Amino acid sequence: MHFAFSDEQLALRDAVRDLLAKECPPTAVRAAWTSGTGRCPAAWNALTEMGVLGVLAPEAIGGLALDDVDLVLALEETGRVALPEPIVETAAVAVPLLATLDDERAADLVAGSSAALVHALAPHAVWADTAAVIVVLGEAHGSAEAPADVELAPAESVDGARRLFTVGIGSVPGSPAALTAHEAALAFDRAALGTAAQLVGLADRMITMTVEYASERKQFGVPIGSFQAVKHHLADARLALEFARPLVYRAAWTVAERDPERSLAVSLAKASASDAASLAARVALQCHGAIGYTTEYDLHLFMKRSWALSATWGDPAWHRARIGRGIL
Amino acid sequence: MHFAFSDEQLALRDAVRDLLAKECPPTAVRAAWTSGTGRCPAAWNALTEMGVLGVLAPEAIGGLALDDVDLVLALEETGRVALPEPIVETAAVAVPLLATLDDERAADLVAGSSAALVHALAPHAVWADTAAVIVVLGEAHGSAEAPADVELAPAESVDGARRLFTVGIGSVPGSPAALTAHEAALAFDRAALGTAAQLVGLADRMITMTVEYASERKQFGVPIGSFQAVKHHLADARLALEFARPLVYRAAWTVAERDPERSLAVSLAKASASDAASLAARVALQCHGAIGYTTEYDLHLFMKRSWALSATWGDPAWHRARIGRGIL
Amino acid sequence: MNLTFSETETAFRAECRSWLEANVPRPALPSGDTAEGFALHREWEQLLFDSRWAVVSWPREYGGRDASLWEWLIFEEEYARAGAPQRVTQNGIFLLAPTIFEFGTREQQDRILPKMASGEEAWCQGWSEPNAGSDLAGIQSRAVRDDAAGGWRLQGQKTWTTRGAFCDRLFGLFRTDPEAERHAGLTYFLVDLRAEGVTVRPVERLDGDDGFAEVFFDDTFVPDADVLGDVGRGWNVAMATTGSERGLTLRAPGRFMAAADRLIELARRVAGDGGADPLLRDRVTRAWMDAQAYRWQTFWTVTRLTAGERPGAESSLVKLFWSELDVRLHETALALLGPHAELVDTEFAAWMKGYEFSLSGPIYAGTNEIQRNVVAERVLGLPRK
Amino acid sequence: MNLTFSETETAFRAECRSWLEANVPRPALPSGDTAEGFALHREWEQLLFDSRWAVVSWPREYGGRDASLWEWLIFEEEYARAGAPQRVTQNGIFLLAPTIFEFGTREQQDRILPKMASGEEAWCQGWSEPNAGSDLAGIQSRAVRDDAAGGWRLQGQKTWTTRGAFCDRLFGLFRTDPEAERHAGLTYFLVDLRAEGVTVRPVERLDGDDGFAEVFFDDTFVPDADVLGDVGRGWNVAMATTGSERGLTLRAPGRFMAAADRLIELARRVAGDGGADPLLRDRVTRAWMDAQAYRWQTFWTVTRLTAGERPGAESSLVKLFWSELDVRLHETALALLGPHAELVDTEFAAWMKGYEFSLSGPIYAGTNEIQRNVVAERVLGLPRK
Repeated sequence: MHFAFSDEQLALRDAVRDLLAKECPPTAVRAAWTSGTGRCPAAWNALTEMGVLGVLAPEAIGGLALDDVDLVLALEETGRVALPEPIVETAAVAVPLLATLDDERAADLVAGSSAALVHALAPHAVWADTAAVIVVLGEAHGSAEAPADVELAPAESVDGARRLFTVGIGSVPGSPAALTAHEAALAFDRAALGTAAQLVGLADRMITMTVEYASERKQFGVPIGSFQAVKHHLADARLALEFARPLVYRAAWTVAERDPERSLAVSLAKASASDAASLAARVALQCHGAIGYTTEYDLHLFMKRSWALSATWGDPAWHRARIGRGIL
Repeated sequence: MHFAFSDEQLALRDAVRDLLAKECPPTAVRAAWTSGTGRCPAAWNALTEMGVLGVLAPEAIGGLALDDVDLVLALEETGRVALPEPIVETAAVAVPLLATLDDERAADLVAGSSAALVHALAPHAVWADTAAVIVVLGEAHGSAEAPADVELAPAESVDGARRLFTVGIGSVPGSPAALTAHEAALAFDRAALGTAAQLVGLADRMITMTVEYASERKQFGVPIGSFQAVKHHLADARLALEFARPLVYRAAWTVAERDPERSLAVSLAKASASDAASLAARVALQCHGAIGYTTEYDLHLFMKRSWALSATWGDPAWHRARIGRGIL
Repeated sequence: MNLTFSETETAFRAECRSWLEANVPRPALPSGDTAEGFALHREWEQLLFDSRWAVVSWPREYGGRDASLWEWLIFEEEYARAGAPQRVTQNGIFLLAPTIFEFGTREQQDRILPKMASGEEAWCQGWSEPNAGSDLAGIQSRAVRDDAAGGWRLQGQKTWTTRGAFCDRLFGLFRTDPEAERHAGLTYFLVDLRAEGVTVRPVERLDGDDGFAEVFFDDTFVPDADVLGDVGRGWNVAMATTGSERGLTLRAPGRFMAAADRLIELARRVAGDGGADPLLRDRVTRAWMDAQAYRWQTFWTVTRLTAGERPGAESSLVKLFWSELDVRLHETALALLGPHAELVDTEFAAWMKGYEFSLSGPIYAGTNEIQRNVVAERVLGLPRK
Repeated sequence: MNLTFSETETAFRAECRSWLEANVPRPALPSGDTAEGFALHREWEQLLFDSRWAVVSWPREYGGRDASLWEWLIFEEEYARAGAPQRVTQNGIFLLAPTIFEFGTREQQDRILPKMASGEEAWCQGWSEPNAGSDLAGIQSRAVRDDAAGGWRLQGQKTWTTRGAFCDRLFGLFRTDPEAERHAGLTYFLVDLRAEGVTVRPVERLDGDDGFAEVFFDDTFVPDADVLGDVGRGWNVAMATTGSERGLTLRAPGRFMAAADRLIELARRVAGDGGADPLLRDRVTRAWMDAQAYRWQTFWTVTRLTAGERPGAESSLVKLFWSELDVRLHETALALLGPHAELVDTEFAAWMKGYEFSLSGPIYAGTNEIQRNVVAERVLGLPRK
């Protein structure tokens, strides 16, 4: 039993963190809200360059041939900055899926094009209009569609950077790269795991910025962070995060190792990370007071991303029900 | 619309409060824990004398011919002192039920004998060994049994004053005073309402004693009640009580008036009062710290009564489900 | 105890309901917290006023109906049930007007109240400042005496003024005695936002609307006629209205009962009659129960107010309850919508907007942390320090 | 990262499991917090010790197996899984022993540790006093120097000493410098409860057992050999053990995993496979999830401890989590039992007793309010005042 990351894994995390601090500050997220694509190309290109998109791809197609444990910390970092990019969809799900199917589009993704996903629990494909491939996942099947073969209808998200599309599957019968039930289930778990990792990053970010604000901001002549009520709100948020994070890392290991407890572990991770992020968002807003309620302040960027991600790829109740079926 | 008690009703409450302060202090409740009957005869006799047992009985059998609104405040007072007596069973349920049925035992009850009740949601008859009549309530039927005709097997409660008995109905076919579905339902609602009133009294008592303790007891050189965490715990308990209490009074009115919303109102009352008492118990113990955890201190008398009453005559989840069936 | 409405009250409800059915705009107006929406809401307010529905509890001479508290509650129930527009005049009607009725001169009452009620003059509140949020006594904006002109000159900044970008006038406290500290030396002013030296900067709210504004005063003149109550007694004057903001008046139960009913409708639509997931059913039921609890607690309180009692620190309990029930109710709606909750361009989008709005509840008008302190100290009597 | 146990660890688990299966008393012993039960538990402790299971992580010379932290966790999982008796030696083993290993002389270690581990000498803690609960620095009991006799004379009172009525010895802090205040001038003493001048008064706990005692000292002599660490440095010495009490050592996840499994069993018994009310199913699932979260967070922490890190203020997070999960878990069991939950003479009675016990979790070893302060100030870095 050794439940820790290797030095190489931590180094990759640090590199991704530095990259994102530079390429995806809050101003870049704001820019995505108003840009044509809703994305942050500078960060995406840098991540491509660093090889992050190919972490799960074999070397033959330009990948790093690493596993989900290597990737999970990078995904957490993308959550921390609310990166407006389909990194989970592409690097965590579509790349390994297409690579397994020997679909040549896997190499395109590793080289920097992007993927979008659709599933009953994530019914809107995010950034689908700029995707090179759209993976449609069913309960026990799935397919990887070319954007030209589907109809995209835009939908607006409360998170202005998330460009959503409903996907109408065209009349193409028997689309290429049909998935088995096993592959579809693995892809779903990877999407849920990647989203959980981002939620952990988001929760951490919201707690950190609230601690900073509460240490500075004064009311009644003292920093508001010295009031016991504010302390206890933040302690509760930190508590939820502290116990969600290892579940996410452990879930990554079960995915990497094809462990028989994988789905149970992923559900534990997604439910806990969603709850932790939702609590962090509530606490952050409450402790900030009115300023957190304006869009001039950055908090809302992270809060709205948390709302959206908590509810997709299975909300906490859905994952608890899946666990319940497994244990009761 | 006039949602308040009359001066007469408040005077009855005050009289009952004074009586119980004298006849049922915590020492009397402790005495009941170790006595043969688990009861508090001095208080019972005084309540009989005052006419409380006959509030809902017609004058012809020695009653006061008043209604459930007149009775509810008295029941709240019995909760406040954790009176170890079948006052709800007798005064709120059996007396009006038997009186309606022209069962002559109603007069005995008004004169000071007691009743016990059994129902699927209150499967143990409390103080049944000293009862003059045992009312067995079904979903749509019921009967009033003589103790001699049933078998009583004792069961032990966490609340040492509550003497529980499982009731084995003997071989007597067609027992006397068979109830209609309507009467059985009314009796159930009255039992749930009376229990809710006691829970409100219990919650109030636990909050009051905790406020007193927290104002006196010092830690770190100041009263613990000056810490924001303690304040907020107690504020939350008070909040739950504040919004439960009117629901209990309103439920009493719907019972008295045979209002069509009666069952909905009773479920609102019982669910809210149970939740308020459970929260008050948790908060009281947490704010007291270790002393509240000993049986030398009085808190446990009220806490354990709350646990027992919250779970009988329908716990909050049961009543919420009943409401859900009504509104959804 | 009698928990039925009288014949008069029932007739009032019927009149109210039929007028609203005939007049509530369909489809619903756009948000009143945008420039275009505000203008449309002003028209609606004028229509309400013309039909004497704008301020039912006010005296007839100012456009009201001399309605009882019960009738006012009935009006609010019907108004919410009808899904009628938000009240962009509410800050004037509910926060300022009670103070004017209590402290204003007859001249002020005659001049200000009718235009306030008709929406001709829209009022915003100027309580908060950058360093005075929940701690109102931290106010730093000041007013300097200008004897020659017969009035005062304002200097400073107010923040979080709801709909400040669209309103005509602002009420708030300014420091008239620079030597005095905290609650002392404050005066209550009524300020024309079109006056010289006023700058209004809209601030975008969580939901994207310009629902807030920052208001800057630079040597802005206010005549003596627009001082409300005595100079230097502003704190005491203001407390009357913060009592209102925190308490009963702004939050009649009708709104939450209507929201709970809409939630039940949503649950039926999402999952069919009685068919919703039992966990969600339970949450919907809780929301409905909360609204009922709020209604009956209100009726309990109103009976006492009707008998002449004044509202006390219990109003903090009321604020805690409605603000937290409102958040839970909207969270339940979002849970029902699942991954569709994030959409803001569908017929269900009002729930996300409502959720965003509900999140302001535990923050504004004294955060819920402050309210819990008030409950603990003033209702329960726990020691302050 | 490798989340599997090694072959050695798996073998250790198997050995442990088979020994427990053969030796755990059936039916379960009566509560160890009563006089009769305590005596039976002492016998069980002796058996554990004789088979080297009492203190697996200790050195072999003191009766242990030099087991790794992982093996200790495995032992605790198996111990809880087997439903083996409560550990009446736990206050000695988990609270005092770490301090003796760190601060005790070789003579003290040799003399005290083996008898502690075998249960021959049962230890209770003497932290709290009437005016020193969560605020330990408020200690008023004092020790006066007796040079002639070569030791100290104790005066004062300790409260809430768990199982104090049945134990042989007590460890705790006494004020040796009457001039010093708060944390200064305290000394850590090891006291024979059979010594002259000691009075032990049992105090009945919520569940009816004499689980507590008050201990009075009146001129009680303690020789210098029973001072632990330096005179006047008692606070620093004690902090090592309160760290243990609040943190990892007392609360291995095995206990909560076993409790969650028993809860699942209860749900099945009450309602049949998968048939329980969906709301209760959800609560049972949450309890199981909490236990899992606790397990993996522990493994995460233990990996760091194994690499040489020392536990920090995060132990407060751990205490918050397990104490609150324990209450929720038992509340869920009581909800499953419904109106039968109050019965204390049925096969299900352990759940009510467990609930009562769980309620002490958020109170003892520093209330959860104190723990949240610690998290806020020392983990998050929020300002103290």
